[in-house]
Amino acid sequence: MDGEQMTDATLPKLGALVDVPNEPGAKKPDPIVVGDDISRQFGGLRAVDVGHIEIQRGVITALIGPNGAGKTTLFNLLTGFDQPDSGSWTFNGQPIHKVPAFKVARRGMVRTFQLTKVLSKLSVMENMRLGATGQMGERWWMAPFRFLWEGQEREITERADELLVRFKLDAKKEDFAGSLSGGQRKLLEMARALMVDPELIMLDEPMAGVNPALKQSLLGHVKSLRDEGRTVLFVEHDMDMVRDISDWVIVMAQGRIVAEGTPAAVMADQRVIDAYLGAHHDTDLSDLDEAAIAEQVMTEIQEGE
Amino acid sequence: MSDTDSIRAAHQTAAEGAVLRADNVIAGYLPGVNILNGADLYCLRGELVGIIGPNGAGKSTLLKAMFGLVKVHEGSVTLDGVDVTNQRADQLVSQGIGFVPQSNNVFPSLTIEENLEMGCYQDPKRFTERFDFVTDLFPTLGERRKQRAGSLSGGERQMVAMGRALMMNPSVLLLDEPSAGLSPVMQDEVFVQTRKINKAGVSVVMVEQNARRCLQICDRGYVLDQGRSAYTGSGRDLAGDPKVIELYLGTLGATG
Amino acid sequence: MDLMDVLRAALTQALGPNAIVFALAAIGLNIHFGYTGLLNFGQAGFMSVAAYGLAVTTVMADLPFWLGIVMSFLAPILLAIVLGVPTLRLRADYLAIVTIATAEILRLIFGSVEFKEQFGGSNGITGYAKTYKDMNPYSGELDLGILRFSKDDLWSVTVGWTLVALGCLLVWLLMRSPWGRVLRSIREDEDAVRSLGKNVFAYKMQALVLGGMFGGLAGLFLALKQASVVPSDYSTNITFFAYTALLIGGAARVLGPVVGSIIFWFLIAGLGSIFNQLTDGADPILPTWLMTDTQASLVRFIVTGLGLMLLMIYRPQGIFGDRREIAIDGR
Amino acid sequence: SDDGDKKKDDDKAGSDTSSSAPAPTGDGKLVFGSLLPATGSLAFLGPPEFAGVDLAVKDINEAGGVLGEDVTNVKGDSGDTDSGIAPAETDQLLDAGSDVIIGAASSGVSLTVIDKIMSSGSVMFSPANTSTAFDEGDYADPDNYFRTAPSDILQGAVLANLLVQDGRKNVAIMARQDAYGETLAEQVKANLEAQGSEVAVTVYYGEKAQSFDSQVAEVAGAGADAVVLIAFEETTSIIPQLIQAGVGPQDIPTYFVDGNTASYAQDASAPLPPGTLEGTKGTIPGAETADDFKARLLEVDPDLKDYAYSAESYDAVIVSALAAVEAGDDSGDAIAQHIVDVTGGGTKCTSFADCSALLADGEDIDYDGVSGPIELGDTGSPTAASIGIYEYDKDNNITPVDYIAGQI
Amino acid sequence: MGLRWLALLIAGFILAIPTAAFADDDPTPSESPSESSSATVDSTATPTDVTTEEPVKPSGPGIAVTLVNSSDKSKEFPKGRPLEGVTLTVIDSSGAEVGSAVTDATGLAFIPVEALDTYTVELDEDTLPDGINLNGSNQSDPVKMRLMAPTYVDFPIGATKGEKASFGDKLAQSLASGIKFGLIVALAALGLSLIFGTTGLTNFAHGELITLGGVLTYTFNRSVGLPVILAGLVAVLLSAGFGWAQDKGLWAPLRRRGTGLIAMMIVSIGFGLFLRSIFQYIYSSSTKTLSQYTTQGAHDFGIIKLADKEIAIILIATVAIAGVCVAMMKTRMGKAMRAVSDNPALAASSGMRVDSVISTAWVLGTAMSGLAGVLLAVNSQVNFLMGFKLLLLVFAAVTLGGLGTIWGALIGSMIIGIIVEVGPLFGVPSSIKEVGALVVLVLILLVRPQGILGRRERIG
Ligand SMILES: Nc1ncnc2c1ncn2[C@@H]1O[C@H](COP(=O)(O)OP(=O)(O)OP(=O)(O)O)[C@@H](O)[C@H]1O
Ligand SMILES: Nc1ncnc2c1ncn2[C@@H]1O[C@H](COP(=O)(O)OP(=O)(O)OP(=O)(O)O)[C@@H](O)[C@H]1O
Ligand SMILES: [Mg+2]
Ligand SMILES: [Mg+2]
Repeated sequence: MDGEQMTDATLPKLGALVDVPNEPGAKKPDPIVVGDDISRQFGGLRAVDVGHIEIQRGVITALIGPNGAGKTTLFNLLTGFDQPDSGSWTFNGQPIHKVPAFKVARRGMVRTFQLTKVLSKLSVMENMRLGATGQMGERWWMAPFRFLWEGQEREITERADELLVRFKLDAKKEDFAGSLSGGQRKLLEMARALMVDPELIMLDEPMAGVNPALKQSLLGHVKSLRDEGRTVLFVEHDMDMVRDISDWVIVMAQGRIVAEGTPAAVMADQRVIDAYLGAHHDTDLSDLDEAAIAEQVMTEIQEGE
Repeated sequence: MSDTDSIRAAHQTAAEGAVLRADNVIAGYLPGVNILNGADLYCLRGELVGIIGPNGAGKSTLLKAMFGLVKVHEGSVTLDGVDVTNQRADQLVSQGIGFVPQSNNVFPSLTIEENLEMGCYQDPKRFTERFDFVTDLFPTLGERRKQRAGSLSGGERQMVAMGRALMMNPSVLLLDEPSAGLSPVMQDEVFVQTRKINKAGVSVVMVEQNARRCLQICDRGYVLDQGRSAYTGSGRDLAGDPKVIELYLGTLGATG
Repeated sequence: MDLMDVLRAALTQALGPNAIVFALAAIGLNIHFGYTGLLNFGQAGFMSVAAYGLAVTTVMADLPFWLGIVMSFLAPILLAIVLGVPTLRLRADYLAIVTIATAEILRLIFGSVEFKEQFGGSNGITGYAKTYKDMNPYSGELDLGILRFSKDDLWSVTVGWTLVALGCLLVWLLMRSPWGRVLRSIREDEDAVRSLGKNVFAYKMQALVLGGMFGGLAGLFLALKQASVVPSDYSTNITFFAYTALLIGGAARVLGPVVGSIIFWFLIAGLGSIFNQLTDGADPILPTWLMTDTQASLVRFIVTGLGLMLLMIYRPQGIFGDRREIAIDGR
Repeated sequence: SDDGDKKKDDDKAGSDTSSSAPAPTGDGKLVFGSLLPATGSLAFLGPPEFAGVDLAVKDINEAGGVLGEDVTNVKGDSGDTDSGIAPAETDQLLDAGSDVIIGAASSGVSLTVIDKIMSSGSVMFSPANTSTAFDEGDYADPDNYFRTAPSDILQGAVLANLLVQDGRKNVAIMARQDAYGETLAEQVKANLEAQGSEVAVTVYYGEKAQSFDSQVAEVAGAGADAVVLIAFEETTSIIPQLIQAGVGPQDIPTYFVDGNTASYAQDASAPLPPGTLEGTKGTIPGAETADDFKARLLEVDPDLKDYAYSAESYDAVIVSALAAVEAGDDSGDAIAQHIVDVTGGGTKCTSFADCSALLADGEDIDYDGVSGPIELGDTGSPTAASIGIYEYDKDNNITPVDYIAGQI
Repeated sequence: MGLRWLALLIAGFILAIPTAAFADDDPTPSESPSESSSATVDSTATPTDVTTEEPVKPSGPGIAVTLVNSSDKSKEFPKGRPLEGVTLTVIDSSGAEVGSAVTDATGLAFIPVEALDTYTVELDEDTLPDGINLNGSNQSDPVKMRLMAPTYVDFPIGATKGEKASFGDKLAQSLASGIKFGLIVALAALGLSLIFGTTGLTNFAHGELITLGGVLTYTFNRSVGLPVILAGLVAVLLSAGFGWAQDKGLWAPLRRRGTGLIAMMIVSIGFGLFLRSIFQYIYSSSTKTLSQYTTQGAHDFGIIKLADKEIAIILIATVAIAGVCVAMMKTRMGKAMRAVSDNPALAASSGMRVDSVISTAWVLGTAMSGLAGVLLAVNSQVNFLMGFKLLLLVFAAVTLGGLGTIWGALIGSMIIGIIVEVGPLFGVPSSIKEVGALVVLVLILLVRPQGILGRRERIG
């Protein structure tokens, strides 16, 4: 799908997806990930129960769904951090459902964590450098000889510097990552994943807790990833962002995929609105009748007595 | 300089009689590195105050400083006119302040029920009554009451954290990004409920990155940057201020 | 009281073979715990297999000395692998208990009557160190007034400090490299490292083997300088003391373990000597109702225990450590 | 002290002659270092040993010292093998110019320092090592290691003989698993079997064992007609458990060894109820610790409760001093060459004053000490010794019944 | 807390009964001495007895043989009867005869020898009385003579072996010991687990807290003169006080400084060394005995034998453990402890006084360990290392069950206790019987890395 470059990067890149039906488990023309019958149970709870899933290559796919729908668990399964009760999936046509997590990442499928995992006692810069793959200095037999990896290290540092500027973390470069604020950790988590230079990047609520202004500027970066030919799969509860950058949306609820389609189509789906978006979601809460609230409060207080 | 001084003076006059106020707070985690550089904030009785600002501005630090979890080097925190600077958190709780931290806000090895129980630790008798209220709000929590919080999804945890705060009966509630990680419908629910609680007489100070929503419901907002309050005003004013939009709110979704 | 004697006793121990044994063991622990976060409380086990590797090969199997040396290098590697394959996925505190248990199992087996034929029972094994002694190039003792080594110790000290220096150099080279960075990251959060495509298990194993080899080196050196291998030398206490030395110096610092061991032995020997003098003789300086000479030798342990507590209270990062790193600790 | 008293890489010649003394290499001052247990699990053995050394030093100096100088005594703590402090303490003792190191008590500890001491040119003289390891392998050669305690071979023989004599046909042995317990248990077992008795079971317990239940159960289940308990101070834990299991000393005749044949009377440090041990027998190497010797020990250390190895310690010091007198030299190597000589063949004498007077007259002496006749063999260990047999009365005090001399 | 007092009362009662029954001045408590032993003890014909009457006590180097019938087959020669008139010959190593003798009325024959050498003794079977047979060779093993006194050689006549206990009996008995030991370990393990479960601290000084219970009991029993039960009570109380004091004096200041857990763990290593040395300083290194219950005999309950004090130990431990477990599960404090261990800052934010919760854990934990020490002291006397020796097993127990879980500590302890005691029956050398438990620990953790009751953490 590399040949297909959109001229206007801000427009959703429907291209190949234009013919794909808006239905759960829809077949895509050029899927990078294909999964079948993936299920994971915790005690009596079926957290993930996905019949068929395909992620199109080279586009931005959003995975949305209510809390506890199984999105993170699906991420865990796909990337080898958790073992499924059943199911198989492929990445680039190769089965990876029994492959350990680090090998999945090496093949180019990298994920971030919803509850951030920064390496507290390493500096922000070291966190970034760690992300880079194929470092010669990471092999023990080369490690003692600085001249072998010096050059590569310099390149990595340059790349990290660029990313840090973009994520507004450059001022914190030499600080311990453990001293970052909640939002900064999210940012570092994402920036570090980008250092891996992955083919498919899976972001688990990357923008939760990120300042809106910064969020906006980062969306441009995510889009440019797509334009470089990378695939992005992200979980997000911010519908503005989903609407703005995703080309395709998959909706999960209670472990299953319940809807799929273009952002506009999915968000118009009444079931999605009911279960996920809520009636108010496009209204200004300050417009809600204050009197109504007050009334409600009154009745509740009365009920309580 | 005189400009900021006069603003501060005006702020201080307005703060008279506030239920919770922080004056010129200087605080930090490590010796020699101050995160808050003279932050001011007040919250009148029954008011809902929102704080927004860039990442790393010191919003969480300000809440923690007011709640006695970060040491205040200079300045003062007063509750109902009484100086409570650097008081132990549990003492503040018994004086009626409730706090929901931004991260690590559940007890992972306790079940949901036990987590909520901890919410009314100082007043266990109210448990059943409040528990019903919270599970009404977040039905998932009721269904999974025996599940350990450590195995919950991100959003479910957030519900537990919020629920724990709702178990208390505080007169002042400090919320650090209560909506983060929640689905849109739940986010709205949290905002509406916060407003409701507030209407019922609880003063609320809330930090949010869902800035637009936050400014929509709050009576007054602060924009915190680099450890001090950069702008204050009513929610609507701030949401409309082009400077604030450019620097802190962005345009995404503004027109949608 | 002769302060000169005290100083000499303290210095000679601080720079002597005992400090070297601890320094080597603590360098290994530094790699395990300081850098990688592997809470290995079984360093004594690595020491014992190396020592027994040498002794069993040369004495029980009657093979050449050099083959014994080779064996004592291979044994800790083998132990690291055998121990690591199943246990490296354990959480830090579980790993601590399993390693203690393993070291104790080894020590008990080495000392048991049932395996006396193979390991010499609790008497241990002697009679393998001749080749090492014969290589001694020195013909006399070293006496600098405040420092005195016998001919044998002088040879051991030369060999030992050379090993320590080489070890430190290696650790320094490794830990400033990306490889060292991966280890330190694993210490912080394994899953994060895994998600970035690093084979956490392999790195942990490498760290376990490398640190275990230093432990083995400590055991080998102990066996050579002492010329006897006795199972009770390898009890958990020695691991505890090596940790003490490491933390005195400061974990995750290249020279931390070395400086820590020197200080540890300086204190132990110095205190021993002071209190010995205070209670010695027919009319001791300290009255006997307060302290007998038997009790005097306990005082250094009391003081060591106290000292360790005070050090951790007032300087939890050790001599070299970074205060900021400690402050980050999340709990 | 200075460095002149250590003769280095000089192969020792035969150790038997006292002829043509070479020029003295010592510094003229004979210094004893005692490397005995003050801390650790063997610390209970320390006090009598320290007292023995102190008393001997006192006697020597009262008799005019060695080579015209008073001898001195430096104390060190051997700890146990666990604490690992013995090597460091040894360094200190050597530093202090010790020509003879008295110690260590435990065979295990001795093994950790023997090479260090021998190669420093000092003498290592243990009052209490009973392991056979010191007569084997590397240490079989005449060298700088000596001991006054007879190796376990003799005690094993005496104890086994006592059992056979008492008509015990099926014996259970419970022993501490360490250098001491293992060898002694093996010796007893070998002798018992050779002499026609059977050994029902031999159980060992670890030095650090916390519970003895399973060992006791094994002894109780063996159907033995006698129990041999080879233990140190943990005896006070084991005996009650044996009683619980129905195989206490009053149920089945019990035999002790030198490690635990001590007083358990009400005024002892670890008393057992009166009557518990009545009739139990035990063996301790060494001739009778004469009452006046005990009295003199008490002068040195009034708190002394036990006397185990005090005589051996005393003799180790006296023998070394006599050897120095005979050599006319206080260096360790010189002393080592004369030690065997002063203990055998010649005019018998029994005190330092007498012996040194004889030596001054140019006579060859044969020192017989408080611990027995003391004839050291080529390996530096006693070739003859006597073992005392003791029996407990109803107050748990021991009284000697017999002394049996034997050759090793 | 209330439950423990109850436990102590019950136990005190139980201990008090046997005190009256077997006063300590009665040192022969065993009710049923085994057959074989009584035979030997009661035998009127033991050689030692006889020689005191007979003037012909052999002396000097030589071989002595005493022949006594141990078989009960023959009516004419009852068991224990000396055999007279049997000829014995001593042969030296070259095969030459040294001498021979005939047994006298006491069954004794003595053949003096000149040199201390190796000899063999031969019994002339023809001279044995009719109906009496040798159980084995009529020639002894070569005997190396070392003594300047008679060397005795024995020829077995009739059965010599006593009855061995059956495997089932042994198993039952070791199970009982294992349960008793396991319960003591469990008390200590619960104490450790409480402290770990509240503070996250792996307390390497915990062994000394056990010892503390023991040495305090000893002090109040021997030095102050209280009865053991009272002394034990005081010891538990003082242990609790010590727990409070050490938290206030050491751990609380460390927490206030924000000291990390690892640093605290090292502090505990130092603290342990410190306490251990202090104990040795004060109490010296010998094993001390309590004044009561030291030599209490056992009752025979069919397949197992237990002394009253053992029953009391089992009961007290069970009651105390049950009390603590219930309290931990049911009370607010129990949950507060887990909450504090999860997240102290959040616990404070919920209105808990973190310091007092932790303090409670220390008080309770140290008291439990102290109680373990008291029971251990009653069971196997007092030594300054008694707790330190137990520490590894306590750790193993806590880990095996799953760190920080109360039930886990309990289950782990029982497994450890039983394996330690039963292991030797299944081939674990008894000198290293702890190895069995440690190996099981390692094996179980391989299958369940989080311990038996531990839970896995969620990722992501
Ligand atoms: N280890 C576990 N043990 C028990 N239940 C679990 C575990 N992990 C996840 N669950 C449950 O599985 C369900 C799916 O969780 P998951 O984290 O995948 O949700 P999510 O879609 O990512 O939700 P959110 O948007 O809130 O992050 C949740 O209800 C959660 O409680
Ligand atoms: N534990 C800590 N130690 C040291 N510095 C810290 C610590 N926590 C936060 N900081 C620093 O303090 C500053 C403010 O952090 P704070 O958490 O208050 O930010 P915030 O405004 O809440 O940001 P966000 O919106 O991302 O949560 C940041 O620069 C951060 O790096
Ligand atoms: Mg999620
Ligand atoms: Mg924040």
